[in-house]
Amino acid sequence: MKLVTAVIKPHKWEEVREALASAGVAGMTVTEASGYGQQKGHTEVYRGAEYDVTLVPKIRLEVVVDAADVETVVSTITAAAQTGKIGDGKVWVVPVDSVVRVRTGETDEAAL
Amino acid sequence: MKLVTAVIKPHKWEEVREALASAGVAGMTVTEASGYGQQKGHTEVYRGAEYDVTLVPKIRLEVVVDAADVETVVSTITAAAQTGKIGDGKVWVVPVDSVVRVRTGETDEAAL
Amino acid sequence: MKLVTAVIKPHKWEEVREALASAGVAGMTVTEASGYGQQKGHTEVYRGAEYDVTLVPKIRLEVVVDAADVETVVSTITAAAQTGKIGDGKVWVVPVDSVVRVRTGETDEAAL
Amino acid sequence: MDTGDTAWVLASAALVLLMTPGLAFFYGGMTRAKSVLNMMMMSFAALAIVPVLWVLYGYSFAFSPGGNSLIGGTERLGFLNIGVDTAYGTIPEFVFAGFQLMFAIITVALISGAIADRAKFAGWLVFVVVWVTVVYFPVAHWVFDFGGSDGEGGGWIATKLEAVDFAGGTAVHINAGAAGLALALVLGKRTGWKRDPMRPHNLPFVLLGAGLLWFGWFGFNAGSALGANGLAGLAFVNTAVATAGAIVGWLAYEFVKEKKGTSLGAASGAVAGLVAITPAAGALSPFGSVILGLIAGVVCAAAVGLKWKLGFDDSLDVVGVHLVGGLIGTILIGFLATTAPGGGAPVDGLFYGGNADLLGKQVLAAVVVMVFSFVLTYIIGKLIDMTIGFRIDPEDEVSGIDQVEHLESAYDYTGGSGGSPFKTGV
Amino acid sequence: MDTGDTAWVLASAALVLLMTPGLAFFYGGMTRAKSVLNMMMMSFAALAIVPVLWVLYGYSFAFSPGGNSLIGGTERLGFLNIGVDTAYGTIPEFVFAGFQLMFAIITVALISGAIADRAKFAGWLVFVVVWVTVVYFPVAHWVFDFGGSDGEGGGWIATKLEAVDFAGGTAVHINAGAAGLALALVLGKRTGWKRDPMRPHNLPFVLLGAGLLWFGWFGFNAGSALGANGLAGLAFVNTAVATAGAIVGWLAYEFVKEKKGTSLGAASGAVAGLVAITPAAGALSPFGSVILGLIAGVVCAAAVGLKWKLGFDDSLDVVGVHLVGGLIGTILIGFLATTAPGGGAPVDGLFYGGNADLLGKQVLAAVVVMVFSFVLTYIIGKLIDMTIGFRIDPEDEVSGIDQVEHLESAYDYTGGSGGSPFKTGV
Amino acid sequence: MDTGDTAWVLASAALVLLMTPGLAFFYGGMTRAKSVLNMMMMSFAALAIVPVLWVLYGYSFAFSPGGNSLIGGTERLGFLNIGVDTAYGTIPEFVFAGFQLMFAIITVALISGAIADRAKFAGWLVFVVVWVTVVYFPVAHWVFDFGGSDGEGGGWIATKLEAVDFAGGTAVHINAGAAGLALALVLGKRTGWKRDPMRPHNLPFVLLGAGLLWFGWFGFNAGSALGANGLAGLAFVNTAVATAGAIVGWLAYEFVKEKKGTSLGAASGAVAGLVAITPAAGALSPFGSVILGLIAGVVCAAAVGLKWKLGFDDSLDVVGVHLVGGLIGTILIGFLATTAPGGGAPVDGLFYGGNADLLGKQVLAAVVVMVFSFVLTYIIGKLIDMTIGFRIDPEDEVSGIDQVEHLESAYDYTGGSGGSPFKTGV
Ligand SMILES: Nc1ncnc2c1ncn2[C@@H]1O[C@H](COP(=O)(O)OP(=O)(O)O)[C@@H](O)[C@H]1O
Ligand SMILES: Nc1ncnc2c1ncn2[C@@H]1O[C@H](COP(=O)(O)OP(=O)(O)O)[C@@H](O)[C@H]1O
Ligand SMILES: Nc1ncnc2c1ncn2[C@@H]1O[C@H](COP(=O)(O)OP(=O)(O)O)[C@@H](O)[C@H]1O
Repeated sequence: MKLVTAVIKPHKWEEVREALASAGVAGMTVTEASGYGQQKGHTEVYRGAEYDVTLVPKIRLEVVVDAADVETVVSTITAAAQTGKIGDGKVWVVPVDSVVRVRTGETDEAAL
Repeated sequence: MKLVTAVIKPHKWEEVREALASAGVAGMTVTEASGYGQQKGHTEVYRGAEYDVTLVPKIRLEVVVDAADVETVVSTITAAAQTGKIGDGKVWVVPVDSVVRVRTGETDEAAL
Repeated sequence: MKLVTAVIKPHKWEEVREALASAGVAGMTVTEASGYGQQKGHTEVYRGAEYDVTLVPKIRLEVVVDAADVETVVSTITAAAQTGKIGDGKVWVVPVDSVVRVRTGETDEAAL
Repeated sequence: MDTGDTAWVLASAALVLLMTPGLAFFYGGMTRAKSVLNMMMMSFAALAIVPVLWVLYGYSFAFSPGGNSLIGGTERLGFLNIGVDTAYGTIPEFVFAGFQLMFAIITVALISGAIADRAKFAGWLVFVVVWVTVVYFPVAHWVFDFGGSDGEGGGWIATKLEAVDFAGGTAVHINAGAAGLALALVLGKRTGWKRDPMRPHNLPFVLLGAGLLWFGWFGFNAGSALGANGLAGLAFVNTAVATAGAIVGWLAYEFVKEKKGTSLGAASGAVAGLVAITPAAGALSPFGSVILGLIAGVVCAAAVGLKWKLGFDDSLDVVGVHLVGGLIGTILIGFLATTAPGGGAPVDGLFYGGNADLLGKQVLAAVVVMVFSFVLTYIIGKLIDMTIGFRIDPEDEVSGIDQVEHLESAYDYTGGSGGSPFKTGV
Repeated sequence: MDTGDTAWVLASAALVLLMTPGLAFFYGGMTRAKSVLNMMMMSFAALAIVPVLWVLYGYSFAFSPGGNSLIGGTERLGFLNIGVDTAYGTIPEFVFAGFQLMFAIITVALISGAIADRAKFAGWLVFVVVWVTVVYFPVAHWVFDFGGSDGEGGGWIATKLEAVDFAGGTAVHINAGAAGLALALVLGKRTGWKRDPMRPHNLPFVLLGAGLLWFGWFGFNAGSALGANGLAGLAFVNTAVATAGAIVGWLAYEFVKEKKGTSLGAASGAVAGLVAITPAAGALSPFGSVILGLIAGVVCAAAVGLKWKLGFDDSLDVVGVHLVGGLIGTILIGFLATTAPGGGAPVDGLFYGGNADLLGKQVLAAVVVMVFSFVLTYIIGKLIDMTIGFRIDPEDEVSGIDQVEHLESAYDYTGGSGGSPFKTGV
Repeated sequence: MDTGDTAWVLASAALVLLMTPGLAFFYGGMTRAKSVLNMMMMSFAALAIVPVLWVLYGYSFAFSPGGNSLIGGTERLGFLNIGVDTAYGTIPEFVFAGFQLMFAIITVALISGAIADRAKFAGWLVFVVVWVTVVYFPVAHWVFDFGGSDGEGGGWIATKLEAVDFAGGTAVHINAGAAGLALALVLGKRTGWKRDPMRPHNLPFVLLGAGLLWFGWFGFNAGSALGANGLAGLAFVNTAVATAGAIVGWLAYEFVKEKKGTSLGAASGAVAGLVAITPAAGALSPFGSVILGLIAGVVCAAAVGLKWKLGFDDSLDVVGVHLVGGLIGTILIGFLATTAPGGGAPVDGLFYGGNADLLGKQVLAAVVVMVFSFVLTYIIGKLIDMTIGFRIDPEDEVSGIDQVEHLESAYDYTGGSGGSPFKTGV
């Protein structure tokens, strides 16, 4: 089992979701996040005081998948989230020891 | 050391927290999240335009625990968060190399 | 590759970001989180009904780094986030199998 | 007709209209984020339904000549027989009818706070129609219709009993408060009551609501002089200072108990003071109004805790604020009324050397309206519950009534995630 | 001069001023969180620019004596030749000029809803200056200037055609609605239209806006009687009951289609009713106003769907609510006008046994204003687009117009993260 | 007594009451989310305390006959000796007393913006009591009490110096602005000032506040004519157009510096214009008012930057907007006053061919009020700080003053997590 975490641009979320659904991924967990990186933020001004807002809004997805599906999932996300502009985000993969479905207590593959 | 991540229904958070406290878990980190899965969302209507809202609100917990306690922690969460209805959530476990307590610099078991 | 996750006090975020930048960390992902631990929350009162708010606001950082840099990154965060008071937070490290930069498809070290 | 009097009552009527959206914010801010729209929609339903009924028959049954001391006549059905030249005292009757309409709207809207988060919207719509017809229009006639020049055709409280109710302590607040209690009992407690946290989701909204209510209440009270004169001025000042006194009272109560004062307490104190001064605004001196306000603030602050002890889920404290506040105001008139400033007090109250006559009348008016409203509301509520159902599914309460009853979410601060491409229903 | 009349028109002018911030919330709540400030700023730009032009030349071209039936004279340029003793009917001319100023402000602000999220702010500033000058001031003269005692120098709709437009169904709503359509066509669709979810980010704000608009609209309509009298009272009551009727109508339409009623529907219905009753407020009976409101509610609820079919992105439904609502109100006068309450209807409409004369006039006034406004607005919009540009970059639309055009974010609930130490620009 | 005059002053008093909740939003939106309730509570504390003191002694010391040019008499202590028939000019004295009460409330509330996020609430409560007693009531007497028919018993600025202050440029704005500066110095800078981002947490609230303030300000300024007449009309128009001019001015300043205009700038410009026109509303022509507004907008936009240079944490720019704006308005009267429209200007200002006499009087009034207020406020602040303490713990500032001083959080959008089962304190 692997955990794929992807940080993407917010307006790409819908496309990524559809692409993953087509690729057979039935579930995921989404959090709002802010990204810091090469993509620069913007400047805000409040009564003459300027703020450099360094963070840019991102969507963070977590998908637990069977180890065999990691390649597909990662490349599906990458393809769907790409705009080619700085700030498209990252996808990383982490090993998972076990998964449980809370409703049934099923574990591992059966839990997905 | 292991990291247990649980995605649960929001109104179960309080019960889960209490169950974990009884099981001796003294700390955790909580984020608001949205879930996508078998549990279906709802339809919203704005001036005749219908939206399918596919995401449902979830609470996401992270607990770093001693490897020996993983079983207990996972089953405690699973038990407390269960309603038996679709959408109860998932719990997954990931290996952890090391932990530090920022305040003291203590590491690993001592950091929890 | 390793994933360093840090949970810190919100008003320390700016200092941590600067310290990491000085240490050569060019990117990270940030989420708002709530912490539960030894740091106690506060009591709120609404028309005579008292609530114990057990959660305290935290900032949660994720930084994927080269395995060789883990030590530096963890100690940089720890140093910058420390106030010496309860609730300063935790930093934990998890192994990462692979990373992709969405924009280019570059992987691993090149993706950071 | 006097243009100055007309100008002030027109302005007052607009002010009272604003109170209902103000109430929507006062109440809406106190609910959880998942039910704020439903709470606000209960107020907007009152704004939508009551004016239509008012034109059809409401105004007539409340105020038309030709009725008796229990109910108005039929001459004004459909708003017939009123022209731009028809006068009501020194103002056009259209202006009076518009002003009084706003009282009917806000009274029924006030009740909704007792049943936050759990009432079927269709049930509420039916309730508004029935309640305002069966309970409000008659009671408004009793209290606000002073009849012809000899009181002929006027309501029994106004013209027979001659209790003092300047702007609606009985007809509006005791009435709505008792109805709120009845409905809270009919619908039962919210799922998770006393277990789940049910904190206000937006306290600035509560303060906004309190501010708009206070502002509008000057129309409610000072407008009830039905003219731009010294009595309106007295009512205006009393409305300002009693409200201030009640905030002081409520916060003082909190300081004693919690060592701190809350913003919800300040907002609640303001409303408690406004409620209490409503019947008394023309009958007290400003100094007496401050005293009345202080008492209302302290007593209502204590009274909102009763529901925890007695175990009824009057969610947003309609009982503790409106019923209790209305009773305080109505009854304290018996003590604090004074003829000194030359306002509307017919005799001095007990504290100013008067006798207990006035007090007796005040208590009687209060009790009759309270019992009448409670009993009828309970029956109406039960009938709705037994027929079309008045309460939503507990699951829907947990996921949020807004989604289920209005197909909406109040907030979307992300603006990007969470919704899929829409399909238009057209 | 009459102090009572003056008092009411002063109060009314203040009420109408409040409508524009109210509109900012009505519209702002409907946008996504990333563009709420820009939406509100379009209203505030109207509040900033129009009064300055009003002093310089706007009031004069709209209302100064010495003009003809198409445009006012020049005597009032720079607000010259008005003193505190100059009268306009029974009120000081300063009061009349202040009251009418507010109409100019809100009319141009109304248009902004059609072009949410995508208009360059500099383009909007230019548009406000040009549009109010070239389109609004003349049309206001046509409709609102009744000229001297013999109608001399008055506008053609007011004094020649003698169509009934009590408070601005043509000059304000048809005018703004047609202009909104033109601008929506000039600017084109939002990036992601029909693909991305574009849900309202804050529905309580929409309800607040609707509440403030309703409140202010009493000044708009009942103030248009220009006095505190029975006609003002009739207009007041009609404004209350038609609005209520329209909420009922809109929610009924939703209940039929979706089995539920939405809060956005209630707010929209209220505004649709207010729009429709605007021209008719003095010419209908309260009963007729309820009917008018019901029709406006249902028809506008259906009309907001048209844009999906016809494919123009009138983002916040200026066409469906203001153009359609304005047409309904203006034209239904031909059917529902009645001289019975003694209001402003010169003759009875078709339903009250009148002939079709009035209907013809109403249609003519509506069509001329609509076409005039649409054509000129389209030209103005195109010119702005071809010169300084009227539309922002698509990338900026995605990241949010507030950041790009105003260097601000509307909300920061975290208060800790996300901003780096500021450097003051001083 | 005139009913029309009475109607307008009643409406105006209600409008001015609304300004304080409006201010709570204007200020509250600018704070961080963790301190919005405290900011709003400072306004509500003024709403609670000042009316009570007004009844007890405030009105008397400000306006009672029997005083001298520095302080009012004692006849009105406890609001005694006023009845519904007591007149003040053409209106009931109760109406005048209610109207003036609202000025006292808003003036002290204005000060709170200087000490956002860090003042002990108990300290603020004491401050309100002492400051309004020692500073405001006397200054109000100086400026607003014109005494008997021969000026006997009136305040020195009103009756001896005869400087022009139509609605309170000195008594309200310079007074509050100087006090704000003093308190900002007493309390010191916020923890993290110039280091942490302290962005407004809710700019729509700021715009709402600005809208409500503008609306209410028509009561403030046009109501200060104390009648419904041409002077009120002039003040109304000037209030509208100067404010518009100031928004234009502030945004123009931003466009020059940042190439964009911000919504905080628009809201701030509106308030700056309202402040500046306050003393001048009856003494300028509309054209002069536009000029005044433009100047106020530009100068205040520059002035809010001063605090960064000079290093005092006047958190929400009470100095930059109210002190500077008040000075601009008060002093420019010496240049721009004109007797042409027949308003309240006793003589022409320098630009209209007058001499420098008036200018001298304006400067003197401004300086005396500024110094008096600054010195006394500083002393009061220091005394509070040295006794019960005026500043909260730095740790509490970081975690948020709302939690610590009010035991509340302003927002809870999740509604599910974060709170444990409540225990009722009853
Ligand atoms: N080392 C990292 N660890 C975790 N997240 C990162 C890291 N670097 C970048 N990110 C995330 O990826 C996003 C995009 O990175 P950025 O450097 O801006 O552009 P790109 O990936 O196109 O080179 C960032 O906003 C941040 O959320
Ligand atoms: N593969 C997955 N990876 C990560 N989170 C998942 C995954 N599948 C489901 N989830 C999370 O678990 C929640 C519940 O899943 P769902 O399929 O709706 O019901 P159930 O777990 O009861 O079968 C989802 O809302 C989502 O947050
Ligand atoms: N076992 C844990 N797993 C994950 N996060 C934890 C754990 N324990 C504590 N935390 C996080 O660390 C934060 C600080 O912990 P706390 O016990 O309050 O103080 P300290 O770390 O100074 O001892 C908590 O608020 C929580 O977010």
